[in-house]
Amino acid sequence: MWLPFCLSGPTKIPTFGSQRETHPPMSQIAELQRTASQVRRDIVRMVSQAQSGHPGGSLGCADFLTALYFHTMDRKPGFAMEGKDEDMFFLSNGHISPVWYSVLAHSGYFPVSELGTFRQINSRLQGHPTTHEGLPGVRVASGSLGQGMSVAIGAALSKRIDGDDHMVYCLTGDGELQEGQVWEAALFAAHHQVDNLIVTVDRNGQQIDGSTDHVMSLGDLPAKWAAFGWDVLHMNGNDMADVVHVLDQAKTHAGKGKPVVILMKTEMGAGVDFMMGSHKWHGIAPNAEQTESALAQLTETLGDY
Amino acid sequence: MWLPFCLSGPTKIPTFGSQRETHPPMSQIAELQRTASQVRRDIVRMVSQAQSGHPGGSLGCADFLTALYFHTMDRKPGFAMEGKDEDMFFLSNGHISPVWYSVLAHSGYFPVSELGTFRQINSRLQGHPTTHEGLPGVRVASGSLGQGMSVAIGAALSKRIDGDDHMVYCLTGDGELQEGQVWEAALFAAHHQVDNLIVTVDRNGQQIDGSTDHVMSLGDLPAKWAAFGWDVLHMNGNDMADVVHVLDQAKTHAGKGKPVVILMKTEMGAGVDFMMGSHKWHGIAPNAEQTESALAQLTETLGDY
Amino acid sequence: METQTFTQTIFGRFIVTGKKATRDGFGTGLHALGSTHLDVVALCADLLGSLKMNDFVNEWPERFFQVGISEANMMGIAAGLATAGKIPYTGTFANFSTGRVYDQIRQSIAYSDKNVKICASHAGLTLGEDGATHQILEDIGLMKMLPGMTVINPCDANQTHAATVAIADHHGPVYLRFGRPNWPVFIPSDEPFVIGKALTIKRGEAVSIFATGHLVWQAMEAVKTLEAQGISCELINIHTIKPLDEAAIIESVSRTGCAVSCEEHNRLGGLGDSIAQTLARHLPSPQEYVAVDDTFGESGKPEELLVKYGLAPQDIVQAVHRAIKRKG
Amino acid sequence: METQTFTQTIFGRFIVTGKKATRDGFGTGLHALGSTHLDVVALCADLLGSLKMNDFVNEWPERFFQVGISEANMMGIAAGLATAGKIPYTGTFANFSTGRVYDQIRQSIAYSDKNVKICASHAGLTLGEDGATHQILEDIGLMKMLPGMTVINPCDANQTHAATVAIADHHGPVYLRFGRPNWPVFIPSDEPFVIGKALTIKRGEAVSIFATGHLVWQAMEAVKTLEAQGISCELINIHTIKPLDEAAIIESVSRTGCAVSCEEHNRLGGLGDSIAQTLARHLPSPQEYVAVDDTFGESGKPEELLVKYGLAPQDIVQAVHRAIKRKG
Ligand SMILES: Cc1ncc(C[n+]2csc(CCOP(=O)(O)OP(=O)(O)O)c2C)c(N)n1
Ligand SMILES: Cc1ncc(C[n+]2csc(CCOP(=O)(O)OP(=O)(O)O)c2C)c(N)n1
Ligand SMILES: [Mg+2]
Ligand SMILES: [Mg+2]
Repeated sequence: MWLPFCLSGPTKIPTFGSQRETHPPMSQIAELQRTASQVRRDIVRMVSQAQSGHPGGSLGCADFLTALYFHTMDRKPGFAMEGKDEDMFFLSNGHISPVWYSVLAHSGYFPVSELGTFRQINSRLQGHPTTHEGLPGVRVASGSLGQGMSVAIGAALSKRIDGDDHMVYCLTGDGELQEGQVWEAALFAAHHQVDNLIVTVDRNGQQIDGSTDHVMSLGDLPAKWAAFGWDVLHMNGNDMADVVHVLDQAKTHAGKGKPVVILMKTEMGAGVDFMMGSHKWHGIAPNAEQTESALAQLTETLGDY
Repeated sequence: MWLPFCLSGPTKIPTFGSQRETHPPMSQIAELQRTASQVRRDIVRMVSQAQSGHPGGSLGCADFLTALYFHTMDRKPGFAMEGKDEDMFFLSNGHISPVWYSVLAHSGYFPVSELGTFRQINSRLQGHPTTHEGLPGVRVASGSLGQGMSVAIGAALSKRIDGDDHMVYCLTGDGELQEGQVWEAALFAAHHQVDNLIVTVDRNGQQIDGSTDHVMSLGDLPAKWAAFGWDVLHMNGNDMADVVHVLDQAKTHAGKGKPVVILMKTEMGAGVDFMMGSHKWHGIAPNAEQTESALAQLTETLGDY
Repeated sequence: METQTFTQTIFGRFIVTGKKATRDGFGTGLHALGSTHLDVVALCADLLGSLKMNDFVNEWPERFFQVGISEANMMGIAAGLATAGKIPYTGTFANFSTGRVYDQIRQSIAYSDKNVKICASHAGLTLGEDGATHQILEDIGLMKMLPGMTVINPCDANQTHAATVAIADHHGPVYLRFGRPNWPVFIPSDEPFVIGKALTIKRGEAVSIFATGHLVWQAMEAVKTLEAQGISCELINIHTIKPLDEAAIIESVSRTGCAVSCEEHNRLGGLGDSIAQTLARHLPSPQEYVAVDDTFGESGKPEELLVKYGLAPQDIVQAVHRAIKRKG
Repeated sequence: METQTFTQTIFGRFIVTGKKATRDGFGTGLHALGSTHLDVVALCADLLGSLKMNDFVNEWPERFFQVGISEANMMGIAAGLATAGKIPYTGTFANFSTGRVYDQIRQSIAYSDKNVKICASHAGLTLGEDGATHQILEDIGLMKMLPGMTVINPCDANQTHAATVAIADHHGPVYLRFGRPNWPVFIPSDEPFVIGKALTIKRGEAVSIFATGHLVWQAMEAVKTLEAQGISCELINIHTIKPLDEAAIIESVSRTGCAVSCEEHNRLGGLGDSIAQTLARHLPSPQEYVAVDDTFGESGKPEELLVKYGLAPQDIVQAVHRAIKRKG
């Protein structure tokens, strides 16, 4: 069960129409959930070990990134920076690097054991993702917010020039939407009909100083994207079945002259009870006791790094 | 007669409801038109004399700025940077400095004769407006687009702190709305209920490289502002009666918890036949012959500088 | 203990009294201004806790504006508030206080001569684990190139507090740079902060060490070693990079004959280059740079990074040896 | 006529062949790349005509992207295009190519090592009447502080054309700076452009003049005067500010004993400071700056502004006299 997330303005229930796909089999969903559980353990352990990093948004996006890499994206073996003839993903809200690193490692881009180097000196797993140390899977640095969508658009344009019909995906935070560059990119993508691009917004309603409503309200967010000319979908980002379904759905919306945005309702800290329900765990590390408590809530499914 | 300007999406006819004011007497409109005619002459002569500058947007906004300074704004004699206990105006699209300089001079901020120094070395009338040379009437530099609305918001907040119930006005270009900072400011003003602010957009549909539709479409602009939480009004910026009317109207929309934006339809180059109908006269100066032809179309009403 | 005793002996009134982050000094300074300067207002771009602005915000909520994650807008709003007579203090990380908003500062604040105080935390490598996207090493250079901008980088929490307070009474735009980690506190809490006036930590004959920000402490550690080696060092704290105290620099180098500049900044464009220019124009002398060697930083603990990127006391010791060796 | 004859005699192969804007050289260079480099794509932020990009756009419309007035977005899109293997050339004014988008360039391009060519017109005072909001005098400094960035400021239309072409075959981010006004053309059209290799315009003994961009011509005019006064000048065109040809600078000053740097830029942070750093670290020597003295510009005609802000040939002549006088 999920509800479209809409802070104000009319509630839009997305209708999927004739192109609606059948849901993937439950076995696949369960498999993805198992992976996501391990990803969550990795996140907690990485941030705990480094005693710094951003567990809140990472946990919230664990289901989405797991589904994206293990179900949705058409990826080629190995890693080529240029991403020709495969789908590409750009993480704009770079602070949730832990979730991405875990998913990348489990996807085979680099050894899972390397997760233990997160945020330590001489590591390829920088606090915020970067190409600078040559970590496979990462195509651009992020961390300073608001830039990733523009980069994703560039990659999408390149695919268009090259006649490559693969997709480009991008994830942004919701607080991040307060950066004007996001709306520059939104205008551009609509004007240039960049319809091989699917942007997902992590609509957890939280940022550093409090809820987005409190800090700088995004108001009627679906209306904003619609007014900027985007095709707007909704997703419950912590319901794996819905994630898989809406991602499948989104692909069928591509190629129709409009860029696609998925407003993904998540819970910051999802999966760890004491990290949920507020903005507090945006960017702090759990102590030993908290780590233990968190891990007790997350089944080890693929083996800890 | 005027039509609300709406490039795409549903046409919204503004309804003025119970607070509708009566139109000002025709004599006042005629007086303002006379002033605007002189302002247009000044613009043409300044740009022609300097052989550089931006006549197109300046001519299009001549009626608006004339009405704003001679009808709408509550101004104090002299010039105080801080603008306490008076209305304040910020020009964000600084390239249309000629129209502002002319209106400022005729409003008494500095000698009309100084218009003859426009864009010349050692002048206070810089190519783009600035406080740097101490020109009375100007409160912040502009020219690099997209910044003025934020500054106007700051002034409006200050008035709120000080319990000063005067208004803050701001003019922006429409191409200028492609700058992300504008949407940062839009989000802020709605969130903080900056309702002592009236922003006008010069919706001439043109920018340097062509029409806004061609260069980077603004799509459904009323919907964008509405989705960002603003109270949206429409105006025919080249119909003095409508300008005066909608400016009066806008004031009655202030103080109601929402920032107010007026989408002002204008014609780039308005008043000079060969400068209208395209983007071509955004930023070039007329030669001697063209200057003569332009001036022949504009009655000298207050005496040339 | 040893350090303290030594410091007491050698550095006169500069005695280590504890450890505190420079941003804490900003937080207390801003809070102090709240009651003395009613025109001071504060803005923050979703980093209240990091900037230590909470005390001010809690006591004067009506003089605080949360702008969310929109730094460009914050700079414009600050300019507008200043236009109307307020003294706005903006708060965000150093990267987002400068590079992110350079054009906004340039036009709406510097060129417009607005009385805005741009207060920037988490400058340099010592922010640590967040890594290079956040570790700006160019901000001094960015801000010093703006005509009319005052650029200040205090060396400890006390000096940051004093600078935060002092700039309120200076009319004009100011860039105030400070950092994240706990750091030794050794400037007396009653030491007056004079904008543009270099602060001599210790007199000496063989070399002039000019240090700013966190590197002042590193230089003090280096001087301890050097003096033990019998090298008499002059150590000057250049807390104000602009306007630069050229007279103090020239006077010192005219006696010592060589210079070492120390900063948590790229070797290009920072304090070192300001000193090099001063010397090139007035007193050409050997100068050695202790600075990041034109590379990006990375994640790690502050102390580890200072070592890896050549900003440790030992690097200053070596730079001093090189500088002295190069003297005529 | 006289100038040309003189130039022919004194400056060897550097003969004035006419006047053309450096941006024209960019336009023709970009157009030439269109057919030789199929991965070259172009982006512009609503300034096509000013950037002289029309020939490229008309011939390869599918390789051009109009981004409207959103420079930050343009830099990000360019980074994305480069990621996927394209060689993007971005075009807007120098101010909006650098200060407006510093953080975007820093993170998405420089730190990410993207092969983006940031092409910037209307740099410096000589854009003229638009005034200070547009006349950036800090862009060299901004871009040179970014690790891995190549910074090029050619001196005439031919050199700009050659540089535009040359950077396509250099992997990595490049900042290419050029200007608005018509300007003497004196670099032979077949002169190879070697990134990072200073170009000696004239050998001499008494002083090393290092000039970049439009100031190379001003320096040539100055040298004419100085040689007539019997002063033997070495004139070196530093078209690449980063990586700096330190060897050429040191070699020259080691012979002449003093330096004069000439640039259409703030005195702080530009070419002069790069040279001062090089000399301070290797060969301390008297250096005089010909640069804008840390002020904003203003509206006016290019030539008037060059005189008012101290960038005229006469200013270089005086700087040379001062530098020579200061020699040991
Ligand atoms: C340009 C920029 N400004 C400020 C920051 C500091 N910062 C890091 S994360 C964050 C909050 C982001 O909110 P959101 O996008 O909602 O992510 P969430 O907290 O939900 O993970 C901020 C302000 C930054 N990284 N970049
Ligand atoms: C940040 C920035 N980018 C680019 C420019 C160059 N520029 C000046 S005016 C203009 C077009 C503005 O369009 P619009 O706002 O519609 O004004 P109009 O042409 O209608 O007067 C551009 C791109 C600028 N001044 N500032
Ligand atoms: Mg969030
Ligand atoms: Mg327009």
